[in-house]
Amino acid sequence: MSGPREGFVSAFVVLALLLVLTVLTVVAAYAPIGVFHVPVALALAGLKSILVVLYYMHMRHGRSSDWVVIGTGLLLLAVLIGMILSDVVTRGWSG
Amino acid sequence: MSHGHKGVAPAHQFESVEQQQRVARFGMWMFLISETMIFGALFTGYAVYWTLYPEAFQEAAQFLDVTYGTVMTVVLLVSSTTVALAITALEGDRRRLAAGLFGVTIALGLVFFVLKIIEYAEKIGDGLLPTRGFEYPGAESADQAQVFFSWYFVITGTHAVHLIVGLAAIGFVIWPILRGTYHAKYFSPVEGTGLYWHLVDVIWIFVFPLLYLMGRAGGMG
Amino acid sequence: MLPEQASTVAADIDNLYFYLIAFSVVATALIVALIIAFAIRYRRREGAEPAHRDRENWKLEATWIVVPFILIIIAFAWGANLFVEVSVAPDDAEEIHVVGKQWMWHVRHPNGRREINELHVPTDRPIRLTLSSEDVVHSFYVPAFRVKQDAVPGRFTSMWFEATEPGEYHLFCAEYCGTDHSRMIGRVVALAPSEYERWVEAADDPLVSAGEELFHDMRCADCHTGEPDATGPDLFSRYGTAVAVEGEDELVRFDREHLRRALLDPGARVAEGYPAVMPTFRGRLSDREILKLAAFVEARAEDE
Amino acid sequence: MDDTRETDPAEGDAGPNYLRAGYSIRSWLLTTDHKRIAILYLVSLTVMFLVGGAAAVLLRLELISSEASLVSGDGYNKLFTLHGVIMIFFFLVPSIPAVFGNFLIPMMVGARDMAFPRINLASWYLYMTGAILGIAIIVGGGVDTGWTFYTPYSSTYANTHVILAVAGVFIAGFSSIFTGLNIVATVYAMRAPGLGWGRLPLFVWSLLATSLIILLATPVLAITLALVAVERATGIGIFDPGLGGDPVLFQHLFWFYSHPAVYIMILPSLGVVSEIVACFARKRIYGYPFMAGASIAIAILGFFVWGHHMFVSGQSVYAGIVFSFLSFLVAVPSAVKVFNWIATLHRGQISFETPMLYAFGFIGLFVVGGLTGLFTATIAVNVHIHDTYFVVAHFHYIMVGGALMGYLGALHFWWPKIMGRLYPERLARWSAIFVFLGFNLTFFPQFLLGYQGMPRRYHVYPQEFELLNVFSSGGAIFLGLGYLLPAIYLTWSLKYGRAAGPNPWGATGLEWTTASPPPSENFARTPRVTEPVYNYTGERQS
Repeated sequence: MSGPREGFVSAFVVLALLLVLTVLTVVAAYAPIGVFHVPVALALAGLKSILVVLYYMHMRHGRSSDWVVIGTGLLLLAVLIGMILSDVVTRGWSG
Repeated sequence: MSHGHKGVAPAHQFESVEQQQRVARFGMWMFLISETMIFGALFTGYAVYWTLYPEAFQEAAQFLDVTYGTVMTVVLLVSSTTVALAITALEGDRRRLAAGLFGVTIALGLVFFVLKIIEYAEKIGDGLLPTRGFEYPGAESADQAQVFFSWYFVITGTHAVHLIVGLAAIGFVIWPILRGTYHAKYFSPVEGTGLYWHLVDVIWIFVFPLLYLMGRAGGMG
Repeated sequence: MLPEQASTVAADIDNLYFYLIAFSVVATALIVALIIAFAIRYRRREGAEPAHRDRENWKLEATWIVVPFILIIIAFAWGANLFVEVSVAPDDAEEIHVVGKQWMWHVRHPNGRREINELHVPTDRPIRLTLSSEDVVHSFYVPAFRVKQDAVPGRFTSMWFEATEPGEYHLFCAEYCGTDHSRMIGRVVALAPSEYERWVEAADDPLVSAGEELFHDMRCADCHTGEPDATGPDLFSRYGTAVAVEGEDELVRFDREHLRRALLDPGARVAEGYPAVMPTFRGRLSDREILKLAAFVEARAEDE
Repeated sequence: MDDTRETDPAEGDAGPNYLRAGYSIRSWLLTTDHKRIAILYLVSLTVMFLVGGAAAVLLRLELISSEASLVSGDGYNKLFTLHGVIMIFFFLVPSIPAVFGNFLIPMMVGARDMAFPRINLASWYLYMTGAILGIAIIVGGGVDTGWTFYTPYSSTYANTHVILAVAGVFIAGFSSIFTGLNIVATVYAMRAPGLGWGRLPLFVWSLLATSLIILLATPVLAITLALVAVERATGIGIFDPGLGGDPVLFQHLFWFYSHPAVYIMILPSLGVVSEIVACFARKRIYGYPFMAGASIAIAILGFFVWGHHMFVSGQSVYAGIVFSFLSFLVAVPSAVKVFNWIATLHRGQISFETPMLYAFGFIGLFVVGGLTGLFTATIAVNVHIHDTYFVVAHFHYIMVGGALMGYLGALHFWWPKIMGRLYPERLARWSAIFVFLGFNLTFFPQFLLGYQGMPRRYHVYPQEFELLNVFSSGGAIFLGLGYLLPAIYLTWSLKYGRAAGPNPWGATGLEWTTASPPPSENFARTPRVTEPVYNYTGERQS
């Protein structure tokens, strides 16, 4: 490895963005947006995570093999949450 | 970038240091994904009970303190930044700066941990520890609210355990950095430690809105 | 090799089972025949030429992907279709409540009649069971009906069946539930509709059913099994008769008083030919409870 | 290759090898050599297998009679729990990955060691900690929840050593995560020059697929069991409905691991059989890309089907039907495997050494296990056979008929490589046949029992089931003896077996190009791969 992958300045810029997004998250929680609270909260959290992963965890320069690991993990995470919830949600549907 | 380090030899099973660092990073990512599945299971359980008991959960979530949650979030975000800065410093072979930044990280982690303890103590003092002495003002949904607090303690508790492991790991790399064991040419264990700390941060990024901020505007989906 | 087919769905499920068996037998025979044929035909011989490498053929691969896929989709669709029928009770089904508890089944009929480890049902009428559990997960299983459903604590689950043949069928707990899981068994008695009406109307003395519950709770049947080689004598056949007691020449009449003394002071009168191993129930049973037990034994003795 | 006693102990193994790298206990317990760690695993797994097997024999002896005869109800429950926990978590899950994966993966990819040798050793210590906890439970009075630890029985009602048991499983879980991580990292980054993905032996592919499951499913089991322990220890409500919880959630999380865990057990065996069939048919495995793809497909699909363990659990009807459909899909890559093996036999040069007999046995039992899997996937039939002996028979065909036959096949195939000695071939062939027959006699009657309605985990049962149970128990005694034979002759061969030489079977693959037993650094110099995989027909080099 030759030289830093990220500069000092970019770390502070990312921090600023993260803090702004945190404020947005709090504001959104109190905003009258009805059923959209959970999707909005998840979207903002997802955005923050992407910033951390790309810049702080250096995945901006990541190898495709590392992305395969992350992608497979997220896929299976979706399977776990999605399929269990699909049972819980549909339990009441039959007599 | 090497300032007079002796030649860096890879471990016996590797052909080069380059390969060794690449493998270490890859292995660390696999471990992090494993860790993520642990929290995935916890969030699944939490989501299932939200689906089963939406009103009770929404009511119970109001007992969490947004101020604590927000402050802890900011503390962790800053601590993640100091880790990122420390890695940048180490890549530039500024080892004292790196060690110092890791020191700041530890301090911030401890602040988070102390806040967590204070928060727990308050909850327990209010009778919200979800075990035999559970006292909850909303009487008719007390059982379901108890489940909410079970998951609150389990999720934040598991997160806290990871935080402690992360703090210990950082503590273990500071001295080798100063001593020069890790440097710009070879710092895989430091990078792994940093990645781990970032994961602790990412998990909290989800914990914060999903626990502390639910149902604040009244009426949620 | 099949259990009796005693419900409306039993034959349908067996037919699907036969389809799967036929499919499996053909597939296994094909595979085994090919392996044996190749093993003989292509066994290694001295001095033979090296083996050929077969040219790979995606059409062949596609064949053994697509053909099994189609055959199993038939099984899936058939099974799913039947499952909907098995899961969704007809609207006119009669509802009976069943509660599982370590280690017995409590049944309550619509008119309030209760049973333990037995379920009387009429034939030719759909019955919907609403299941729950007082402690751990149990599973209500009647092999002759080909139906099974877990009883989950904290929830109601339901199952339905329609018995077709009068008779007695096994009732098992199929979900492991602790020490006496394998003794959490009973019987389902299917009665012709007219007989069922008579049965369900028969007076149900609350004293008797309370006594039956005690009989289970105190685990009397662990020793008084009614089998010839049991540790304790059969109570129901002996009740009301004169029985022989160790060390006494006179026969003793087995009545409520004898039962009471046997419970409180079991060592005093030990039934002849049986070991003196019965523990005392002094302090564990109140007088009123002994009365309930006696009522149950008496009622059962009359039945037999 | 006949068994022979004209042995020359010195022949062929004069050079230094990993077994001679040190004789002290310390040199074994602190080793980071993947081959020595494999041996540590082999020894400890054998001990656990004997413990779990002894429990199985006791269970079958008890079931000869429909009455309680040998043990009490509680005793029986503790025995089947012990049998399940030990065989699954302390034998089958680690078996092939930890022993043969450890020994062979670095050799097959031409590396000097695993990517993370110290983590590899740590993994064995974690395994031993879990195993010792397991043994401690036996000494301390047992646990009676069944290996499935269903709540609320495990979290509230059982009064046995549940917390110790889940702690043991939890720790063993991290041991397998470390092993899986090591395998993937080694294959990913340490392949010898010229060894592209298309040249990897199928055993390597199958272990990659296995590791994928281990890495993503094991953590879910670990945290779920930890929650059971927390609920039990502190009384906070997580799964217990008495405290507001949902026991079906536990079942979801449990089977999210425990169904894929079946593929953790079977996939490595599929890889082993591919190696053996290629070697003894002297042909490249037919449809190599499909075989590699099928392993990965089984691993991925395996994550989508756990709900078929819960068709009658109170899961929604819709979820049940979706899970049923997805469960059927697993049959497709499994069928691809079987047909490609058969196509490999076609125009091969087949010989019948012991490993090949195990491979044939595996294919037969795997076919029966797989086809009866269709019965359990068929949702309406499942309602009847769920939690009966049909299911017991089905999963034993897969996990014992399949996984264990693969393990024994691997043991016989690579024993000469690992120890440098040949075992008595004729005796080994007879015991392979003996195991196959004993297995079928034990477990085939259980299919019949199950469809007749005999529930599993029954200590006493109605008289009408007795005859078939007697057959099954008789078979179990055969099977038990059949498993002891290899233990005896393999041990014998350590001292008296003929020296094997580097490649006794004439197999391809990098592990056969070095001495037997291999030197500590595996290869004298890093090998360079210039041939396609399974190049038994001597194709032109590319």
